[in-house]
Amino acid sequence: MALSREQIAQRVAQELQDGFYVNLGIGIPTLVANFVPDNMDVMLQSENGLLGMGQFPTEETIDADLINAGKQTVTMAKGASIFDSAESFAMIRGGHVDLTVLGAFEVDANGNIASYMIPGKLIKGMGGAMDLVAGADNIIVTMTHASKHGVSKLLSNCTLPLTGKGCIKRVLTDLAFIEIKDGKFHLLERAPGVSVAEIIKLTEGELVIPVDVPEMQF
Amino acid sequence: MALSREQIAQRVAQELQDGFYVNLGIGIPTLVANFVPDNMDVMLQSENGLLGMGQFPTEETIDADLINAGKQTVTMAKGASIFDSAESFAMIRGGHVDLTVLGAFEVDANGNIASYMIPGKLIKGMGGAMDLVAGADNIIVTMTHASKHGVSKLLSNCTLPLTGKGCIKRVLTDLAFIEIKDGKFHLLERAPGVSVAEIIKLTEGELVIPVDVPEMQF
Amino acid sequence: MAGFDKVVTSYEEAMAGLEDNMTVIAGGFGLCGIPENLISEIKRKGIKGLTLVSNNCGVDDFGLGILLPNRQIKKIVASYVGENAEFERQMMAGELEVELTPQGTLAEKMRAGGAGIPAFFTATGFGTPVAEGKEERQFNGRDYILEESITGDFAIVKAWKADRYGNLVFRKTARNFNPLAATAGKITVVEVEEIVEVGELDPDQIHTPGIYVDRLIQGTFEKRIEQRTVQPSSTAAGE
Amino acid sequence: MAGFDKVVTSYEEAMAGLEDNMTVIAGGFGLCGIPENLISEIKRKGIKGLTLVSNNCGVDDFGLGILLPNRQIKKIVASYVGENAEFERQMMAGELEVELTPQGTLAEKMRAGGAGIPAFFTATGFGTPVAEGKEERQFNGRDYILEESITGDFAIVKAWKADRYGNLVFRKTARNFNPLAATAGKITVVEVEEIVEVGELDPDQIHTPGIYVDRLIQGTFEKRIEQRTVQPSSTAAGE
Repeated sequence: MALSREQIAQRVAQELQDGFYVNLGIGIPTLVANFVPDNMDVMLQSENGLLGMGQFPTEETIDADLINAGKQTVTMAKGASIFDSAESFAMIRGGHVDLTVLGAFEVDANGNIASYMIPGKLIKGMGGAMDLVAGADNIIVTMTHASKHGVSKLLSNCTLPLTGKGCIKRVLTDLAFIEIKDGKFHLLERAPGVSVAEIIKLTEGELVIPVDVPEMQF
Repeated sequence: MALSREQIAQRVAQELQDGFYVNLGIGIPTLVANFVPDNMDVMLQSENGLLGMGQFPTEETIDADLINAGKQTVTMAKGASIFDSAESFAMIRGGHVDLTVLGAFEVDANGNIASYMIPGKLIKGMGGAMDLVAGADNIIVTMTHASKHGVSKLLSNCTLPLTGKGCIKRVLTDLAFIEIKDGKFHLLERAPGVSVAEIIKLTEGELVIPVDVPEMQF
Repeated sequence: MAGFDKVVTSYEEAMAGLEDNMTVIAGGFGLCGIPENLISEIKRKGIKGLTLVSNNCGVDDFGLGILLPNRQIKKIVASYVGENAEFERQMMAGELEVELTPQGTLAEKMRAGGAGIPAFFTATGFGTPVAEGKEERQFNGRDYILEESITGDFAIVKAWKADRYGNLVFRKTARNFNPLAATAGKITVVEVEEIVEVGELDPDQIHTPGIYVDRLIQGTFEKRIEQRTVQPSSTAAGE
Repeated sequence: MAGFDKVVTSYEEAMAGLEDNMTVIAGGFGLCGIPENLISEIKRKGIKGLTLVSNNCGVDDFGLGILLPNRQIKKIVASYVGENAEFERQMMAGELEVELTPQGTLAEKMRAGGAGIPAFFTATGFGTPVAEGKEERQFNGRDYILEESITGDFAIVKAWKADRYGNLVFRKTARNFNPLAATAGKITVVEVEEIVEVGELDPDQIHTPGIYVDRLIQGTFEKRIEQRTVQPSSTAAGE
């Protein structure tokens, strides 16, 4: 069965390591913070200028001067630091963030990503997404494998305007965990109960399938 | 008579304005701080990362962590701020310093300056001088008009490697205050008791002499 | 000390000299750390044809959004816009020019503008619509594009505390673009919650040295929250 | 919390992995704010063929100068050198390569290296020997040259205080190049006067976030003064 949003976040969280500085995008990526394994510490970077993002505040501790990149009120974790936007993106662009998790509309077999703009629809802007995909070595894209109408989001070539070129190496969808290498999608794992045939059907780009495709473990 | 080092500094100090942020080079420029007019406030920028340099410390207040760009122990004036070297040169390069005063070996009629290197002699480096001359709009160069052997330092073309190109507009020597404009030196003032003839003799570059050349007032 | 005293006592004085068709760089991220009252003064003055450089454009009735109804903004350079209906209408109708710029590139453009760096290379935006018309170049086998810096006729900034010399301290994530905007204005105007005497701020802990600040005014702030997210008090106890 | 605890307890551990022919970026200006003990450890290890990036090269018997007698330095990138005799001898004899770089350009190169900016334009050095071999370009009628960024295999940094996560605070002008160096090392090693518990430093007042720091050690420092200038105690009274 296709993974729920929570399960996608849970699988991504398995890629965390103790001591990782992590930037989580809006949506499913945000949920990853709820699945950080016990006895493991990660620090969340929020690109508006906060390293060490904590939980949401209570009504009593809410502070208009303390928000995350999604403009939500947050708190600071112990050991947090605050900095300006240039420093924040120096951190991101300079490759100092260990893992970036973000959503996308489409990803293609060359590692291109489209995530910010659908021509003809209202364009709200890329925010920090272009900087994040250009700056990070270690990115996981989370998204549904295909649209509700069964149109694949893992393409041979992105159809929408790109957020970044050749920068995506790993994609976790509701159906599969996939690596992008040598211009091809490589199937690493499948969601529990999802068949390889189903994944093949919903992957438009070239898909390399190993002899054994293990189910994800939770 | 030719100006003393102190008199050069004193004349430069007349160009100060209340509220000026000023960077003073090593040597004669440093002395300018001693002649800031009463009822006028200037803040001294030291390019190693201090805005608001104070006097030298006493034996009791000396602090190895607080030095100026000449590596001398200093103090902080009231309202001082500390920053890193990139921020310090952002200030300088971005044109935020109101007046820069520095020494030179040679200046030419095109506003070129040579101040850091004499080929064949030990090269110690340009320090912040190249950044200062490139970044400031308002620079006064202080130097002796000619060498001890009577060789002019105000040339049609610098002979030494340049510190900066086309960036010097005003020079104060022990003999004259000179503006550089349209590829020529323009004599503005002469030192008390120094004749125009003497200045002509010791100026190799083209010198424009107005009908009246006032003596400097102290 | 008069020479370094940046304090002005009215918003009219604070924004004196702002004229039609000027470029204004504004600090703030969303509604956090925005120079609320300086924006209101721009609205009051009725200045038109402005080019605004700001990460966002406020909401319908707060922040830079309040400059939309009277069509005061000609163009906005931002990374994320469209949190309000009037903005959308003007953009769709071609009445408002929008130059989308990646957030980190926008921050770096402001910093570069203030620092006398006319242009820099960045990987951000390579191969995307942002790269159109820009020089591309490889360094060490990676692709980059050339981005030019931004300066403004005015920069409007919100800080937390300042001394009279304009030395600034920001508070929490209200810092964001403010220190960068402060460096990039020909005239930089700062409004703060509190002005302290010179000497009260620790020189080691000043975020923006007063050299960047031209005018300083103390204001009162609504500090509206855009996405109020809270957890119940009880679950937070174990944090 | 182990994952973010950057503290190591020996200088050997602090500089583990440093090998011959590596590039080391060092903080400090003159002898102020230099990582004294990390430099001593490099001397002790006997590493050779180093490329050093530092504003200065110390004096004969202190700072980076102590790496000269055993010919540990192959090349130095600096803005001002030659405060010591052995340096002069090696440079004149062609045993030591010196790449003179304007101070502000050097600072910006380090910052750019840490910030993923491969190159930037600056007016500094245009028309001078520094511009040789570099691209020249006009922006808005002014001349600039293109300068490339610097990164190092190691960065060695001296801060005042740190928490165990590597959040750093610098003191007075000992800050100088240190925060920039900290961003530009593949491995950044920091020595400090005091390590405090996590949570003791005000998040608004951290100069270098711990994300840039790989190893942290507490040391004791000589803090030698290069130009000891004082005024008599009496004249200072009226200050």
